[in-house]
Amino acid sequence: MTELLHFAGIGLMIAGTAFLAMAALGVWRLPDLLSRLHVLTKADTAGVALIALGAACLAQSFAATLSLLLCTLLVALSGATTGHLIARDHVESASSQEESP
Amino acid sequence: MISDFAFLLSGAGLIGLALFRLATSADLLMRVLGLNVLAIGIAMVLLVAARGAAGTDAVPQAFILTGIVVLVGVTAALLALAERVAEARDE
Amino acid sequence: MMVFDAVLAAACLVAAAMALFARDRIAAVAAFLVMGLLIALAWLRLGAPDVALAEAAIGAGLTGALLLRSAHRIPAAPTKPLPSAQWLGAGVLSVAVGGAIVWTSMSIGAAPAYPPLVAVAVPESGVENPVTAVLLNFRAWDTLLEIAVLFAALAVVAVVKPVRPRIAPLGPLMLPFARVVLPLTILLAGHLLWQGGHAPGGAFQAGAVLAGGAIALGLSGAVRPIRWGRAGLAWLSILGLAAFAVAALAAELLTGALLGYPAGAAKAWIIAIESALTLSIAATLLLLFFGPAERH
Amino acid sequence: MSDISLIVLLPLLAAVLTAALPPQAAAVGALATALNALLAANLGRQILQGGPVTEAIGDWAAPLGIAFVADGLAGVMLAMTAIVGLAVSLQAAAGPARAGFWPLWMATLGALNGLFLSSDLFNIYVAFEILGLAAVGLTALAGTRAALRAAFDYLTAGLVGSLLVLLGIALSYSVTGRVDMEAVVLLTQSDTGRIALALIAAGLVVKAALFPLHFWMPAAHSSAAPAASALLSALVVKGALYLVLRLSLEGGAGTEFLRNTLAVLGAGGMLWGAWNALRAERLKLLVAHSTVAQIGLIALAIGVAGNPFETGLWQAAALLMLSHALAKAAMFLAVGRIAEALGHDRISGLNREELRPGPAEFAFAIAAISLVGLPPTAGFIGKWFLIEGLIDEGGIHWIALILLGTALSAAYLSRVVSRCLRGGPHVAATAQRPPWRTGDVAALGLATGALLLGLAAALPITLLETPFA
Repeated sequence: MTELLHFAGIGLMIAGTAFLAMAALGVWRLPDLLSRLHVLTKADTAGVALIALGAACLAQSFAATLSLLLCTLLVALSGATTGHLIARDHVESASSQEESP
Repeated sequence: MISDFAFLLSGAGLIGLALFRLATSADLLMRVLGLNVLAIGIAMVLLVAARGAAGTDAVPQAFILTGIVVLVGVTAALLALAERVAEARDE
Repeated sequence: MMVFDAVLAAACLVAAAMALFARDRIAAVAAFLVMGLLIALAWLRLGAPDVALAEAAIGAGLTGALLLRSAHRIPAAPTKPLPSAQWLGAGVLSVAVGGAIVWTSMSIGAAPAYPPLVAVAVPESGVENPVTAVLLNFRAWDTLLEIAVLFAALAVVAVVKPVRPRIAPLGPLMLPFARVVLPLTILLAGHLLWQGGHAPGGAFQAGAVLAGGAIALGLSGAVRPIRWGRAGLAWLSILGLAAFAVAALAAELLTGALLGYPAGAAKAWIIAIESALTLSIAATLLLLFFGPAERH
Repeated sequence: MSDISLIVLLPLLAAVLTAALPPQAAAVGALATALNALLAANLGRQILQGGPVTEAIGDWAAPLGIAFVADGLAGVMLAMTAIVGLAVSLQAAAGPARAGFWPLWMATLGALNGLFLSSDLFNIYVAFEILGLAAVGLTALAGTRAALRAAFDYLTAGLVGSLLVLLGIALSYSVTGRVDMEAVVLLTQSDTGRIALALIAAGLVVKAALFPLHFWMPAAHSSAAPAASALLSALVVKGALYLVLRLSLEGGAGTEFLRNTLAVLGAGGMLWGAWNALRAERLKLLVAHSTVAQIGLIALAIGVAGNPFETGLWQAAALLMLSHALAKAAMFLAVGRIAEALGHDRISGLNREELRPGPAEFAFAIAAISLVGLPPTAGFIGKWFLIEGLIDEGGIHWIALILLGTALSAAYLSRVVSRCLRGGPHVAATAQRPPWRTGDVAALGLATGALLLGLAAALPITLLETPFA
């Protein structure tokens, strides 16, 4: 059981890292702000969640799992909020630019 | 050991970079950034020296913690002054 | 792990170079923030989790917030071409200082005098985390002066009276954001404060987290700590220095030594002082960000 | 509670109180300065009677804990701070209240007292940061564009200085494994240790505004308000000079390389400052450049004093610091009053027919006499002490330099004094004396103090001769 959790943890962490790497690649290669934001917010949150889950499997303690859960929650929340704010700001400034000239 | 050496080089490099920037830039924001990087470099050098077989010496850790808090206070004062200097220039 | 450390050490340098030589100011600040997080990771690798927490919360977090606040308000200096002698001189100076540091640190010095002393003294200090023991017992005078530094910084900002940061409302996200962040911040700060006695954490990290949460909420327009609480915050901000100084003298009355806590009660004294410091540090950092006084 | 605990904590508590209760700030601040003077006097008495007083904070022995050591040098520095502080508080309490002055001044006082008493390098670094921030706040109080810009440059230079000190302390830890004063003598024993010491000294040179790293100082000291300028010029730069002297004392023969460098820089500063003071057009700027010259003289005195384990010549440097503090504070306070009465501080405009010289001009003249070093002032005793010792050691070229610096200081100060004290046909018959103000009392009191200290110089010299810890 412990061994199984260990391997599961490592696998989850690798998957999470892959997600994060994908997010980084997306930010680097994608052309405009909105699509970058799109890949960043989703892959980022998923990546951190997977890594936290993996770490919880490795740690195998309730207290650690609780704080990892908290971390994931905070990352998800702040990621979503900042993503929303950046997008809103972008849309608003774009529309105001269209109107002004 | 090799890890410590890498961090030592990084710390010395941070100090060098910061000193170079402070000596060549007249930009107020860059000076603030340079001073912060300088402090971090010093902390890195100190922390590498604090490494021992039995773990990291607690006293230099406390020094660095104190240094971080001192630096945020000074940075806030520097930025407030820089903002006012810029504003006075506009008037 | 060696490879990881080497990459991390190099990444810190690259991020610093990007911060210091970026053309765009926001990019410079962003690179500085990235460097702060990498540095926090480096502190962790160097066996200093207390410092890592403080670096992430204060060094990267609050300093980053301050820099972002000010970046667009401080216009770039007109770039004048510098004489090449100055470039050369600066380069020589930097390389010389950097080289001297590496040489000095590489040569074998005396073994640190502190670890054996700390090992003997920690059981008497009232706390188990040696860093907290150093900060609030063995060298509490350093910490008291450090609080005085924050006080002096706030006094300078009060004299300078910078412009208040612009509040940009979060829109429909405001309420849910505040509902989650506010309790989490308080929970986390309390946890860090309590944990400081036996594990990484303490008043500075807790105060910084509290201030960080309050700044986020203040900037989002979710709550207005500044509008209703400036006077209260001002009182809180000076509470730390006052309480610490009074405690130092009170301890001398009881035990005959400045900052010498009564035997057996050290833990209670430390926790009481740390609680006052947490609130005070949070209030001070908040006021350093938003400005302590209304401008006339 | 011991005097040492009270003298370091009372100013900090007063800083909190003055910040919390702005209407009562002047009363609280003046009271705290008076108490501070009493404590300093009592501490000096204890040192005279029983030798150095020490205190281990929290009963933790150094190097883990921090120890306060009040020896003769620390006692003289505390007394210097207390006397100048009394005059400045008097002037500020009577003058127009500027919000923010008192907390900053009290923080300065607390930091200086802590700095002079501490025997731990890292603790001294933290005290320097309080001092630096509070001094910058005092500069910025004037609120003008020039003052704000000078304050920013001051803070930047001060921070570079204190970070160099911190870097030296970090290397000191890496070489000797400790950062208390005991580390200094260990540092002098190896090349790597000397690098650490040199970095600390370089940082202090910036903070003390010693030539050629004084570039930030004249603007800061001349654009601040008079009471603030007096504090900055008389006391704040002394913090760094004190530590330089302390390092020289602790290191003994091993810090000879620092003293040699210091002597050369000091000589350069003395001449460069005097040259700029001769060319200055504004009175405050002249006084600020004169500070550059006088800091050069003090650094020169520390530099040529030789191994402090063998000769007592370093006491001359301490005496010069004391006399400069009194005279320069008196001078800045007097300049503040002169500028207030005239509405400007152009030197060419000091000649005026409608106003007779008042007490401020008189105070300036006495302070100038002490700065030049004419008998019987304290400045004279310090220079005499130094030159006498140098004759014994055959340092003729240093004596020539000191005399040249003295002649130059007489030249630039007489530019002011000759205009201030004009009488006879140059003054209209209807001319009036400016009315007395409290500021005049403070300036005149300090100037008289500098004068009388020359007669009572036995007291500080006895204090300095108590064996240093």
